[in-house]
Amino acid sequence: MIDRILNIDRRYIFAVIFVVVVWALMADRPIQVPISSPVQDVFDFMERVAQIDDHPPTILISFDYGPGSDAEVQPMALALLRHAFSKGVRVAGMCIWETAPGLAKAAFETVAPEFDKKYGDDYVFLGYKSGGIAVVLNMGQDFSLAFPADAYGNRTDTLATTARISRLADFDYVITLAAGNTIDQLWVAYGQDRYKINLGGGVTAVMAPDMFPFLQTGQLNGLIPGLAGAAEYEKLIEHPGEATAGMLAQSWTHIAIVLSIVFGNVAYFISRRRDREV
Amino acid sequence: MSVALRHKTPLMLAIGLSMFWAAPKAQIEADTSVVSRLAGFAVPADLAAMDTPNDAGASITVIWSKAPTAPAKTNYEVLVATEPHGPWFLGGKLAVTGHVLSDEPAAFGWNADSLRHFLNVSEYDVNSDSSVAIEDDRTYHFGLRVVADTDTVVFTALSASAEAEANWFNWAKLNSLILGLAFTAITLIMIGAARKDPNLYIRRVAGLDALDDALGRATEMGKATFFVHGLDGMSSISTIASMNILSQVSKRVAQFGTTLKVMNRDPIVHAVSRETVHEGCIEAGRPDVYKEDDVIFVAPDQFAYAAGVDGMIVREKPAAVLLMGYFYAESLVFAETGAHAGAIQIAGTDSFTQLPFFITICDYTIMGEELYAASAYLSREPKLMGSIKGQDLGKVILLAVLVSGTVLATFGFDMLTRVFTNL
Amino acid sequence: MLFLRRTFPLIIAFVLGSFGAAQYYIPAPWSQATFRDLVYISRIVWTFALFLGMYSLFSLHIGRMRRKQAGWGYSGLVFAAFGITFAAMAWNSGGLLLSPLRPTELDQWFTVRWMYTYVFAPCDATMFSLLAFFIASAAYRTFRARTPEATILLVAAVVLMLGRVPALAMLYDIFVPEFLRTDWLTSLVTDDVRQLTEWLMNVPNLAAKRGLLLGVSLGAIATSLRIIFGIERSYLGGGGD
Amino acid sequence: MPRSLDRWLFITALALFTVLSVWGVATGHIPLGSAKGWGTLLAAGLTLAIYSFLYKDNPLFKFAEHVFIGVSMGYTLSQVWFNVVVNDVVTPLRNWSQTETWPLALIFISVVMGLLILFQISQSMSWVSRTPFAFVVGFGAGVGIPTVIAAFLLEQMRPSLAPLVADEQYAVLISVLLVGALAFAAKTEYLMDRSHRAVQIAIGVALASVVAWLGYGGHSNLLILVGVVSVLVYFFFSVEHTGTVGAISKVGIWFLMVAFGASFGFTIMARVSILIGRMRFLLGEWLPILG
Repeated sequence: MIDRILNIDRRYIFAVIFVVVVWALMADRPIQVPISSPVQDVFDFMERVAQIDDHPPTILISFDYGPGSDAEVQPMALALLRHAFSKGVRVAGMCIWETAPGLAKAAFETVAPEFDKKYGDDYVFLGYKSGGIAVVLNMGQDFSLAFPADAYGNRTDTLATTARISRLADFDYVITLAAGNTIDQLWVAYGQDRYKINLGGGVTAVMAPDMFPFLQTGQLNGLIPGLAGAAEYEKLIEHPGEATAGMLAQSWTHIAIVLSIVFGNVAYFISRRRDREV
Repeated sequence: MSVALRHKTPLMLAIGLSMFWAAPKAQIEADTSVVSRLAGFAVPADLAAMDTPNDAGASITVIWSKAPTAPAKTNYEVLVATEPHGPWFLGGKLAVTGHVLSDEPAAFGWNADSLRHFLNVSEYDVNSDSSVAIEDDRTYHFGLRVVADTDTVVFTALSASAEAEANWFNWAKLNSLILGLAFTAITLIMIGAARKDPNLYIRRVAGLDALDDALGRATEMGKATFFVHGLDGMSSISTIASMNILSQVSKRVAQFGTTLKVMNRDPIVHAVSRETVHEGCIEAGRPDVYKEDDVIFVAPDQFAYAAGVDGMIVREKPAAVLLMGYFYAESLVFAETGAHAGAIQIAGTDSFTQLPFFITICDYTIMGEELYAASAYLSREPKLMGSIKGQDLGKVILLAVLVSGTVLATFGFDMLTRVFTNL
Repeated sequence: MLFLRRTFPLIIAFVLGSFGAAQYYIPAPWSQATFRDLVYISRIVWTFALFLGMYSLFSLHIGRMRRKQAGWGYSGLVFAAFGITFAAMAWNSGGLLLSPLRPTELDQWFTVRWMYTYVFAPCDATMFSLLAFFIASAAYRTFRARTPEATILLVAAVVLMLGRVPALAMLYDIFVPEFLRTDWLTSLVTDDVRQLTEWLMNVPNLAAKRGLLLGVSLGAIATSLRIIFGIERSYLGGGGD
Repeated sequence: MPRSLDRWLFITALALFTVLSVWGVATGHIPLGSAKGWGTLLAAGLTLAIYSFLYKDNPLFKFAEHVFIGVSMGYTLSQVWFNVVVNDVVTPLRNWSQTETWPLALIFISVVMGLLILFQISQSMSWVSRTPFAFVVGFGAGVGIPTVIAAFLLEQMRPSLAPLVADEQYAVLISVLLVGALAFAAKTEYLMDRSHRAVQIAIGVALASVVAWLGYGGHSNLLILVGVVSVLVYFFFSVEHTGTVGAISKVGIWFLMVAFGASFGFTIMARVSILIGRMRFLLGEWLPILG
């Protein structure tokens, strides 16, 4: 009996998960999101950057993810842009992953009109550069050699946002939104160590546990991990968005998965004990 | 008054390292002619300038004594001139609460005091919107001015002069250089040793026993064994390691005379796999059992590969599935499907994000570096063997430093901590 | 000839590798400038290496079509999809291939951006979301606490899954009746679980990840050394030695 | 039997997709007069085609998959082309009179090296590509060594080279315990002999509880050190895992398992988030269900 329950066709389980997610998405119920400290750190540092008064505060956001993590990371991008633009911080965007530019453009185009920000003066999209580590090193040595022009061919030294930037270290804050190991293998190792940039990160939940050693050493000064982290950031800037909307479904699906792990293991132990007795 | 900026004798000479952090050798003369005093404010009595250490040049560091008491909102302003008597231009500002020598061990050594301020001057303002950069090998003169509450200016006619120069070695990075040279020596020596004696000792990874069991079971059941490669190409260490394991597996399977199917995603890995399995069959004395079509090129795309292998496991229900190499998100699909098909599964990967799935689903998992060790153990190739031994020695060094450094630090001796700080 | 084929690349690797390592310790301007130029060259060369990847994918599908291998029609589909995207790229909203990318709107026909947003992005995201279903199935059927190690793993995972999202607090709100909600219980399901989660991440997780990182870094150094000293040559590939 | 069932399912799915799409269009949720509207329909169709794999591998899935591969190739090419080839190479060369000589020469050298790498394709001439490969890989390896030492070894060791406990009393307590344990271990029969199992367990539990008590109570340095050291020992291959080394590496395994548990939980979280994203697309952008 137990064996039969444990060996049901996996398509039934697929159906259950589908129903749980759809049902939880449609059930609209407010949910409390407590703030964790690495997320708070990113927020606080951005606030500090906004206080800079001897030059226009400028940050760099590196979009290092693809549509496969759109659902997790894009809400972070939107929240960070909203935070920066609302405080008058200028933003330059770039991509180390070739699959990111479409998402980055969409993020800028969504948020910039909300704050009446102008391309060039308030934000710039530098586009994709191939070469990984070489891109970061190139920017560290000479920004204009790495990005002579933005994604649309405008010279970066003629755009107000990037005119002041001659090296990577001239950015007041660098945030990398990463779905892979670009955050530690590129930005922490080469960007932060060599050029002493202030580095923050927003990563998929898959990457998040690996980032904690860098948080402790301060090589990363803050971290937004996964959809839950994005929801926390949305709460900090008081602009709930997609991440907050997804948290209910996320919680219910976790509960469903935890229940199936517990059920599966209990059944497994019962059947194993029975087998032993026989 | 003459101020000699000499570094204190390193206390840590025993280790012989720290003196390099106390690098600058420049001794600069500073003249103090007038010392003004404001109510309650002791104006710095000395000023010195020197080339900024460990840099690419075009910068001069100016150092002066900290005022023991100072009203808030007071700033020091460093003035720059190309001639001894001016004209003077603003080279930089520092708040009275600003940084002191001991804040910057990379430039002033670990024993620097906290009684003096410093400022790195790399340019000076000629007027409100243009500035001039400091040039190398040219003498600049510096003055210090104290500005209280933005309008009360107390000019102190202190002056000092120095030349900027580009440095050829960054002494602050000496610890990293020594570690690097040490690792280089260890690795090369160990590879050399492994060339002379390929039978250096490394322990047999437990997963290899499980591998034998799995192959044995496949023989008993008379069913196929699947060897599934990871996604990376032939240049990745994990693929090289799994190829060495494949070589061993193919020999075993050929001896038993059962079927081995190898799944590939990369065309080059596919070609090498064919060669490896063929050789394995020949070495086992059973060239007849080698079937070229059993080394399958499934698909180059990640999910197409996953779907293809998934389908084959479901249809053929192999007795054993070996997942070896670098896996990405698709790892779960393989492992879940294989477990449900009733196969005994052994996974080996250095992809840490995928290891948890293998550990919970597979019967045995070769984790991380164990994969390289297993491959070195089986192949006895000197470069792999030597690297494993070299890394082991490296670990011994790290362990020794970690343990002794922590113990020393706990009892208040932070010399090891300093030596191993990345400045 | 043999020199150019075998020795010269190894000399190049040795010279540039040694300089790349040494440069870190030399702050002088000549070192910085040389480094900058070498980095620039590697960046551009990597770009050409990307074309190689594209070529190998093309030749694979061409081979399938030529051999009329099972499912070769799908390979034709690959080329059709590529062709349309390439055409949109070459058109570049009238700018053609040699001028910089023209800005495009989302709501604009025949752009690479449209292909990205409505074909590439949904397919990529959906492929990854399939894994959620497989995880659910594996959770039920195969995530077993077979060994003590796997038990630790599963327990930690369950704590984190419940602690990282407000799942417990939500269940508490729904299922625990008012009269049972003591302060102790409330703080247990909200604060304590969250603190335990953060502690698990910040202490044992951090320690193990740091141990792994130190080990992996030693491995990376060893591999780099093998490349610089010409002991490791597999990256150079075979082909007519 | 399954064949006809599959055909049936296929027709039903197609009909359902059509009906739902018509619903979306009819409510004005999907504007058919725009590129966006048609795009949304296409995206929804492809999404569902890929989900059909959950039932079984089928031609719909294969269709979506190969379209995806083709478009992704074209897309990657366009990114590399406009951002690197055009911006970094073509434009400076076109405006060569305004570009300084050195960047021009640098671009020229880079492009020549890049072109050499394409010789890899040729069977007989592939050795030409070795020099640029050796350049890129060798240089990268060299640059990597000091970086790894600085960013991953030195930086990561620093936090562990700090005092274990903030309070000196604890330091004394721990050292007394450690010295006691070591003195005890010196009499190896206590540690090795099976007849002293009870004593061994007692020592283990005592040490573990002190470590855990200090570790959870904010003195995490100690626990982190134990973790780092034991994990390093686990991946040590020159010694057999028996005796003390075996015991330490066992502790290392526990730490690893907690860390893998963390990764496991977080990975599940990530995949669920992506699924939620797709469902939000289907219910919110394709169908007018979510606001």
